[in-house]
Amino acid sequence: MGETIYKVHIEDIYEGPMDLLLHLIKKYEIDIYDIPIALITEQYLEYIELMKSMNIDFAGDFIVMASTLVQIKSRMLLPALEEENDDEDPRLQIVKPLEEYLRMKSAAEQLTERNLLWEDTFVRNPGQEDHLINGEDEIIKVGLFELIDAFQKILKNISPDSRVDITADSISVKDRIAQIVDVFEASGSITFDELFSKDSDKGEIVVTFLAILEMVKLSLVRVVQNLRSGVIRLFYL
Amino acid sequence: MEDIKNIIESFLFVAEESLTIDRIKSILKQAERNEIQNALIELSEEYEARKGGFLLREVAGGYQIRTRPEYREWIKLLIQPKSLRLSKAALETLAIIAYKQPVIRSDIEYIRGVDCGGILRMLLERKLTRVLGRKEIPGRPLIYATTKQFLEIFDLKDLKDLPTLEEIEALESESPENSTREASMIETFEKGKNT
Amino acid sequence: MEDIKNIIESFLFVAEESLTIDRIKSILKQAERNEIQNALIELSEEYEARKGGFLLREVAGGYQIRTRPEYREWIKLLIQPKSLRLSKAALETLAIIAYKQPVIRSDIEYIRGVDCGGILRMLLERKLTRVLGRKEIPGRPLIYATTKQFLEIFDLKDLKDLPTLEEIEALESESPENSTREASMIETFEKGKNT
Repeated sequence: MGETIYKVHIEDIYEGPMDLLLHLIKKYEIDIYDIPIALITEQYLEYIELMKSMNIDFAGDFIVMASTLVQIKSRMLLPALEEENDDEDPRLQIVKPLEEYLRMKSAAEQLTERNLLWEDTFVRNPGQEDHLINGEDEIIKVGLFELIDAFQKILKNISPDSRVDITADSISVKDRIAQIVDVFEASGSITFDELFSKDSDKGEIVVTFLAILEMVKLSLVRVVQNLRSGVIRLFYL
Repeated sequence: MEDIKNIIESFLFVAEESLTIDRIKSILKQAERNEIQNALIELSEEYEARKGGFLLREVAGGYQIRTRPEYREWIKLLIQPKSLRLSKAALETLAIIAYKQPVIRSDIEYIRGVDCGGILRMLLERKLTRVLGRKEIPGRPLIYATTKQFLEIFDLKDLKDLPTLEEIEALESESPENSTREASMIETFEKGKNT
Repeated sequence: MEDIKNIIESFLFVAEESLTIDRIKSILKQAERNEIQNALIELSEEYEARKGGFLLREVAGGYQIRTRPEYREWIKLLIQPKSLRLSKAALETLAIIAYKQPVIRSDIEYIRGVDCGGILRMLLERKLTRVLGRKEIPGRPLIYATTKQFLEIFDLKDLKDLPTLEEIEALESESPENSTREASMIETFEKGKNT
């Protein structure tokens, strides 16, 4: 077997030496105010060794903590050497920070249990800056010229060469209006192009167009254009 | 002013931040502070009574209308919120700054036992913390504190509103989902040790 | 769904734009269209009954919570500078676009009698107007129209809702406090008519 290719970062497992210490304390159900320092130190060092052997990368902070533990352990073994610190338990050096760390951890947890803004609760966001314009279904009222433009396009499509003969009205404008109203009554609205689809010759196209103009004038229809698709649609009022 | 409650309500609807009584008073000059206060209390009670989609919260020294937490899942379907998503490490660091402020980096790192440079930068960028200045000690380190946005996001009236720190006696009180994670870690290590 | 009204209210509260029934239905899939409609009607009636600081408006094809217009002077004091401070020239230009759309720059400038390049750009940036395309005439000028945001800001259901010139004239004689905004609109329209 070759060298292991995995390099695990200790941060993926423990936040830091304090977390490892807490883990050990929990595991052995230790009272943090009466830490069996020899056991904890031994266990801590064992984990460090294990991490090394498993090729887990860890920060120097872990080593610092290890030496602190070793130091405390040795001071526990030689109690009377330091006159001034006579009555102070050397373990306080680790207990105090542990206490503090635990307090902060539980504070952090309590913070996340609150109703977090943008997570649990929301406020109005009246800011217009990041207001996306959303014009998909925007429609506008279409004026006479747009209608004529649209009409010209239709004429172009249908007969490229011959001229429009205005006089040819085999069907009267009035009749055509009646027919269109029938279509409206069935469907409510119709696109401009659809209105012309059935017309075969230019004469009929012109009549249809005049009929539409007349209907607009009489306010029988509302002509709108979808700004996105450009489609002109007529609504029967 | 008879409309005061309605005017304040309309303010609460358009304001981008929580509104302080002082801010309201600066506009409704004729109103007394306690009139404003009463109107806010009345509004809050009304929202409680009708139990609609929103409520009035006292946050970051002011008042803000917020949606009821029970509709969070629905609202998230409507809008893509700028999510908080803070790692456990970032939250711990933030908690230390919140409780210990004004605080310098070495104090934070002493408590957490690890380097916090990256996290501190991220918290600043997200405007959860700010730099108050430099401490006049060797190295002149930056002094950190939390922001108004921190209060807003964590639904806090002010810094005094931070949950009181619990006295630590038993470790079992840690949340269960952490223990499951740690439990599996232990297993991993136990396995590792036995081989 | 018993909470539907509250959920919709929370939606209306957080939404940045007006909400259509379709949009609501796309999230509350189990709800019937008419259930949603009824909830909206109920909310609207509730807001009317309590006569608070806000109301429900049908705007730009959807629904939106809006502050009551009677408080707008107060609200202006609250939000002051950054809001929609349009110059008289900009308002005139906007009015021309609104009534004459789709319209090209030379038509606008013909009516106003001055160059409008800067104002047109500003209106585009503020998303009050948009470019529909180019007119197929020599020079292929841009065609301008108003946006959905324009409708929302001026509280119009759709373009049909724009006051007719006659209505504006009537307004002029009636309400003096409206004058500042509308007066310049009227001037604009008078000019437009006379050309």
